[in-house]
Amino acid sequence: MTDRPKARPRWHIAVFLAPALLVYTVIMLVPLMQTLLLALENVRDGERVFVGLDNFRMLFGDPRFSEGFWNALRNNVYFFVLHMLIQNPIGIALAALLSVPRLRGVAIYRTALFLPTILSFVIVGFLWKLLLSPLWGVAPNLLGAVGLKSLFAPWLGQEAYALTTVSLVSIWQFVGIPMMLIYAALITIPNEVIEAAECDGITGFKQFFKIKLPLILPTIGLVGVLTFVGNFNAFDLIYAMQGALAGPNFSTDILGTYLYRIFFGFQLQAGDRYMGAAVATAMFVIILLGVCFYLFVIQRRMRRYQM
Amino acid sequence: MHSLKLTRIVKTFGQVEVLKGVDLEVETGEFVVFVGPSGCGKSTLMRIIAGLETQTSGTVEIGGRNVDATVPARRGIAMVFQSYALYPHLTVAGNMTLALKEDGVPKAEREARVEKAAGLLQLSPLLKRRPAELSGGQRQRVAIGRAIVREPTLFLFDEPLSNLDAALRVATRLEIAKLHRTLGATMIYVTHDQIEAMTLADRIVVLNGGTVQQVGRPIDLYNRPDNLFVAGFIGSPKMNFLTKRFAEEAGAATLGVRPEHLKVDPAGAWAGTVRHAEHLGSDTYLYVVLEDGQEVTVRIPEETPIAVDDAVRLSPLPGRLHRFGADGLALRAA
Amino acid sequence: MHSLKLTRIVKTFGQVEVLKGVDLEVETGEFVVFVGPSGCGKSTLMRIIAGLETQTSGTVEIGGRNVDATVPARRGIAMVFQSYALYPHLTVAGNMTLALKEDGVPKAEREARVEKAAGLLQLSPLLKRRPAELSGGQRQRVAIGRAIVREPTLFLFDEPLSNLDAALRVATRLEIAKLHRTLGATMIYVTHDQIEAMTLADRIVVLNGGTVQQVGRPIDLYNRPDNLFVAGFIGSPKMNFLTKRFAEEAGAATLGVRPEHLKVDPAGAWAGTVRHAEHLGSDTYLYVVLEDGQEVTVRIPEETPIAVDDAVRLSPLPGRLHRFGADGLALRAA
Amino acid sequence: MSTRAPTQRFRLALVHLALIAYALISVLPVLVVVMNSFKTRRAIFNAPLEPPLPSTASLAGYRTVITQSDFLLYFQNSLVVTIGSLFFVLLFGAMAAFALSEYRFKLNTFLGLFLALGIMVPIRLGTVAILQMMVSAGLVNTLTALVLVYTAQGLPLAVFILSEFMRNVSDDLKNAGRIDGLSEYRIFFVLVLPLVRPALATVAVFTMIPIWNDLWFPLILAPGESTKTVTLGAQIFLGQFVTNWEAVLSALSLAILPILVLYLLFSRQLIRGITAGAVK
Amino acid sequence: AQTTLTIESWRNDDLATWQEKIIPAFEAKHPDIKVTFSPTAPTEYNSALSAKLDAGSAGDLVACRPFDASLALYQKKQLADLTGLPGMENFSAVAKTAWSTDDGAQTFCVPMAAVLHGFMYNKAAFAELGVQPPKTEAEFFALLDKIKENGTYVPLAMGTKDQWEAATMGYQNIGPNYWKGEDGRKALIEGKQKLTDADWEKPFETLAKWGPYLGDGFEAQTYPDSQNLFTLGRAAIYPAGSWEIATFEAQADFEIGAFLPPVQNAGDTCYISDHPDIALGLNAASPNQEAAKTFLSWVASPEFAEIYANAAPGFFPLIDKPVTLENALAKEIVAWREQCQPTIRSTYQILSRGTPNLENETWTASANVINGTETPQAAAEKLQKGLDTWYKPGEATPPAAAN
Ligand SMILES: Nc1ncnc2c1ncn2[C@@H]1O[C@H](COP(=O)(O)OP(=O)(O)OP(=O)(O)O)[C@@H](O)[C@H]1O
Ligand SMILES: Nc1ncnc2c1ncn2[C@@H]1O[C@H](COP(=O)(O)OP(=O)(O)OP(=O)(O)O)[C@@H](O)[C@H]1O
Ligand SMILES: [Mg+2]
Ligand SMILES: [Mg+2]
Repeated sequence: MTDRPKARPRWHIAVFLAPALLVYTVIMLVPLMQTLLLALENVRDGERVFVGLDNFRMLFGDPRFSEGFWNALRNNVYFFVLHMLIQNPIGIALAALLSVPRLRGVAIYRTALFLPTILSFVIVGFLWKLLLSPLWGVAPNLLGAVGLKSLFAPWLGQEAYALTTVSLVSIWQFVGIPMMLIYAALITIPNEVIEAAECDGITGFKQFFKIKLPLILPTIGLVGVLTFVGNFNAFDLIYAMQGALAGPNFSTDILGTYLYRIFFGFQLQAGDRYMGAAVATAMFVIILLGVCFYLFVIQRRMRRYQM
Repeated sequence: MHSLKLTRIVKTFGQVEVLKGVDLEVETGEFVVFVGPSGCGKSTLMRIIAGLETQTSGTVEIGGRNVDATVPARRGIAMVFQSYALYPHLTVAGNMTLALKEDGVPKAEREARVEKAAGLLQLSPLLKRRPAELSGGQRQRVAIGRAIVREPTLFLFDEPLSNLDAALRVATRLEIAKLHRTLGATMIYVTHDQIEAMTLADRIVVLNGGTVQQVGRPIDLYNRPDNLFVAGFIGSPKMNFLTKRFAEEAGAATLGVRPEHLKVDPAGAWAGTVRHAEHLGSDTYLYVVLEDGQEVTVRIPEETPIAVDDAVRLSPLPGRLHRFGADGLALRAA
Repeated sequence: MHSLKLTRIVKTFGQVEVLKGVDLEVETGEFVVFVGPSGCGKSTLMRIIAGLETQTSGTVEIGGRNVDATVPARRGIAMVFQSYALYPHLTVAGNMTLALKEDGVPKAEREARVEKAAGLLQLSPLLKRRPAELSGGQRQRVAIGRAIVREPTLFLFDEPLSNLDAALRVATRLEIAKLHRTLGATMIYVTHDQIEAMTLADRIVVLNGGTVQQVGRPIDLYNRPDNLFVAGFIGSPKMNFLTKRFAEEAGAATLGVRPEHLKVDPAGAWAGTVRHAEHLGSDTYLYVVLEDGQEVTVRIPEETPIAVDDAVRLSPLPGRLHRFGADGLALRAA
Repeated sequence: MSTRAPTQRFRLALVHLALIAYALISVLPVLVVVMNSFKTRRAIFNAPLEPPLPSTASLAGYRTVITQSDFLLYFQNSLVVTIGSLFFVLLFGAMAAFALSEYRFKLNTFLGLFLALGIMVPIRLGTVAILQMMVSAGLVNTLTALVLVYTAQGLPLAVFILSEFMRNVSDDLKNAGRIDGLSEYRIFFVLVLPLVRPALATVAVFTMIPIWNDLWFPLILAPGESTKTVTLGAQIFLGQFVTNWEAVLSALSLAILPILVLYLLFSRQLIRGITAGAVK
Repeated sequence: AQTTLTIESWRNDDLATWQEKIIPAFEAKHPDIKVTFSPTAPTEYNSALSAKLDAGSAGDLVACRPFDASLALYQKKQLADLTGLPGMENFSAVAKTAWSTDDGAQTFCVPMAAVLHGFMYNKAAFAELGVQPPKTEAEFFALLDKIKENGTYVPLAMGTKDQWEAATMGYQNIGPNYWKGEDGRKALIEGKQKLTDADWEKPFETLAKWGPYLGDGFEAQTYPDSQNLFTLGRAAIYPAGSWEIATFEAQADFEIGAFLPPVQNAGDTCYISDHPDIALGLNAASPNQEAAKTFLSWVASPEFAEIYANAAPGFFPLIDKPVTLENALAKEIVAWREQCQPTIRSTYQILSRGTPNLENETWTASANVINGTETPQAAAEKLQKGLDTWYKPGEATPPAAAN
């Protein structure tokens, strides 16, 4: 950042910000806030009334809601942890491999690796249900081919494995995102710095960990927070693979699917905008806490190097 | 044994042939300086030696071993980049120790070496800073420090002193000379500074347009340049070239005489008028227009009362004239 | 009218006070050179003048107008950055014309100016390349070209020639001098090169540790340095400083004598032994250890048969001795 | 190049090996979908892994897709919406990101956080209010409504990512521009935008995917036949009890193509961004 | 003047039927009214529709889900009152329950179709194995054992992955025989019975015994998987809904038969799930009220009933007038209405009005029971406990406001 002296009117800042702020506020933020404010209301005797924090009291205190909520939150944390531990390291590793100097066919690899990310959830859901299906599935056949058929289980239908399996599918689909971001960061590292490292005998893994990684750390932070936000907002994939009830026995229920059921309703369950808004607000606060942690703790501490 | 041997190195970037077949042998412990105009391929040649760039054809041998297939780290070199190429995320100390850690040098030794280099390069108070917080010259010194702590057998310096002030420059130059003597390391050094080239080099390699123009001891290049290019390039101010009458009288296409070999002498053979004078304190440069309109520079190693528009007569020092043929090559049997 | 006036400029980075109150007035059309050791704050001062950095306190006036609240673009300046700061995505020509386009200079005129600058800086064949495809010196020339095509009233050059070879350096130096004369523009110039400083400057400003040490005509700084720092900083090789007997005899704490003002003279008063000799062709530098162990450098403006370990006697030129008090300030009434 | 170290060649080979392995993991499942779209329903389920054989090959799915719906129009709608939104997201997003990353001003952090709120709450929740707004603006069943919503939806992430990358653009460079008399606007358009091209391309890709694949807003805001998008169009074949798998697979396979092409276009930009090369 | 009516529906599957048969038949009679059928993916239908109704951009006619979902819309005044619509008299009160207020005073959708549950079987396979459709539970399990022993066929084609199969084709299919149809259902609503009573828990116990007869990895078997498993001839019996008739007959290359849910003991009264599924309502905000009503009256006519029932075999008309069906299997199944006592699904009326939602809980519970991850007792207890938290029998509970 450049600090410029004293008071100079800086209209350009406003001009730069105005279009984005305008569109965003009018089309997105106001409608969302209107919705979130419903969390403070509910219907009593057919009348819409202000109930203060009652909805939240119900959400956290009444087992009818709280059990589902905590279960979803727990699952969501697990979902997030798996992404952080698997998706992001793989993404970083792939980006690092792609940025190896003098590598040929990078464009082809990049496209191939990114392909799952551009697919719609409908395809991904269908695809993996098919591949993992005990009837038609590729998984049993493949395992059978190597004599490990006994290792196969109907993972998507088993409480113990379903969440892990769905997480892995999600990771399969989204690994392209950290990959692209990290890749974009890696290629902005000046060549000469890398060359200096080559001369210093810092090559291969060491080069990655000692030179490149510190320089892309801000991007990794960004990837982390985006993963967090994305995971705690995730919905579509679970919905496509496991349905709105996130079975079996809610074992794949995450906040997104829970919110969907409460807010929009499902099957005979009518949507409840007020409780739904309360769930959404709770999710919003969780994510906000995470993002603030990133903005005020991580991003502030992180050193940035202009390259 | 040769420390470095280049055989017919050619390098093209797309259409442009930047190096057109460079041959060079450097003895162990020798200090070789590359000079040449900007863009002539000095950095490219250095990078090829370091293994950072692949030559289009030709071979590089280091220590008698063909290293064409050896990665930079295994070539036993250290390089100072023209653009410094510091690690932006490491402190000055970190920049200097990274390679040592890599080599498994013990901590105490590492610290000792860094301390020594930092003292030498006046970096001690800055060891904790990061490159972004350093001035241009400070960055350059860190880059040098990073190379010398490694004590390799072959040093590659790409204009390492260009951003330093005169005093520090002299000091660092002397330190590099000392380093060269104590380590017995071979050094390849690119510079634009005449004094650096003349004082440091065992041999100077003059490059131009991708080819080697002349290789030799500094004083030999100064005294016996092979061609017009070398004659004009070595020495500052530049050698005066005279054609027409003066050259013809000497039996050459071009006659060269260095500014320091022209004396103001009332009995001098060449008459002219001072057009401009530069006063450096230690020296004065006179720009003199001769009778036939050709201009020569004269260096007077002191201050002088001669002023602009004065008429002067000049005489070249005997035996200090250089004669060149129409092809630009020196005519030796004068 | 003052072209530039700095009043008590102070700049701190965090804890570090980099500029400690700099006052300076530059007349219109003047050529002022900043010199000083690396890290003394030259670039920082330039950036404050350009408006790229905000001074912690003090004021900057350009053309009689306080510009503290004026954006760089409105200050009527052009700047050559030490790090070049070329636009990596534009060609050489694009780099040079961007500002002109911005000013609404018509196309024909733009092309003419670029062509002229490119010719001058030998960039014509490179106009279509991008910075990444240029050598270090070529990049520097583009940066200079970018500044001069704009023909502003105040130029700021931050070490613009440090990566150029001697010949080009001299040529560019002369061009800058000519530009200065023809445009009548005010120029502020940072350099580490003694010759550049001495030949280009109307006045030299010597900075050290964030304060101005001395401001004056080059020859005055050379002949009458105000203090030990300036004496040591101006002139190359550096002035010899002698203490003990020699100084005491002259009634000073330190006695200074420049290498070019020491003559080898069998009748000289100072006896010593040659420890090391550097042969530059045009000059020879002798490093002589005097009887009491102090070392002096002697410049002989020619080649000399004197060799290492020879005993020599030296005599300083009369009137060329500089006396300094214990506080480092020059003692004038010698 | 002719001469390379054997160790290095070995290393490169390992890199290729790893990449190929992972590329297979990425691509093979997708191939299964595409492959099966050329088969009969019976073959899809009897032997999902088999490539289409003469006996099992069938273009029935594609035929259904082409005849039952105006797929070409859907494609066109999807493209218009995606590219339109993309343009505004990139333009507005980059502008805002520049303001936030370049200048220090009072509301800086606040606005950054304010814009980031958008990635924390699914915009779906605002559906009713958005729909009401569009109804009163008379924008229901227009592509404009979709472009507006997607622009708003894409902005927060774009600002978030772009401001991170814009912090890396050298100050000296922007300063050189300032001295060259470039206005802040020109600095943004002439210097900063081209330099963050890799990031722009990345953001473009991230933005376009959810837009292209979105089902919800087309369903709510523009379900009309003339404004249907591909993804919505493909839903026709997903019935309550009966799914026309051949047709779904065909429609979805077809829907991969354009976005793949868009992706390729943008990733070329990414490459160009690199080769334009930063000079320190 | 020409009016255009738009119909919102979740029945993607019916698109061709509407476009090719129903709409042309109507437009032939009413050339001034054009009708567009605009279906939505079934899973998104409820939420999309309610958003569009709220914002005022919904179509003129909307397909009505049974019971609360539509009742809520009516109470929000988004569906028009159709009590007096000409043609409404063609429907019995029972046929209208699903789209009437709790007291039955007002009706707001024209009933279109109901679906029946039972079992379908592969006739060729039964012939091959020399077995007959079972009548009692004991016969049913003996049959399953036999098929399983033989090994050629998966005895039962059902999976628990999608959960609703387990509840709808499992629990609600066989359950009425235990809780005695409408009697049990009403008693439950009145609070006279509890889900933990034997009548309600036993179906879970029976379901718990199904597991071994399902295909390998049934826990991950989806609904389409089950359908394919059956139509591709790899399974013998399919716990079915009548809506499968059309697809199955189109896809299977063997003859399909059907049998009733087996009774506990020979001679017991049999009960079948005859569930009102779909109706058509009028968007109260539609600018084309008259045209829409004209259309709805036509939907209430026997003419429509016949076209629809034959175009979508398995969706049986709710109309009180005789309707001729052509499909043999459909005829066989609809004849069950005469043999046994019909009843609607136990969870649909009133009992799914609160949180936790009984229907959705039943899905999970049924799947858990078949998967063996929950005992029948535990499942029943959990359901009752959930219901107790909000349902006080006798008290009027308004349907939760739909979105
Ligand atoms: N951002 C910064 N943070 C902290 N210290 C800084 C920063 N920028 C510069 N400095 C320090 O300020 C001092 C002056 O820097 P400046 O770049 O002005 O030096 P300079 O005179 O131009 O040196 P050189 O001749 O080496 O270019 C240096 O000691 C430098 O380390
Ligand atoms: N990547 C490249 N693509 C095209 N041309 C290049 C590339 N790199 C360098 N060149 C050209 O090759 C020539 C030699 O460059 P090199 O950097 O070796 O010059 P140099 O002798 O080091 O010059 P300087 O003294 O200015 O640093 C120059 O003309 C330069 O423009
Ligand atoms: Mg170079
Ligand atoms: Mg500087």
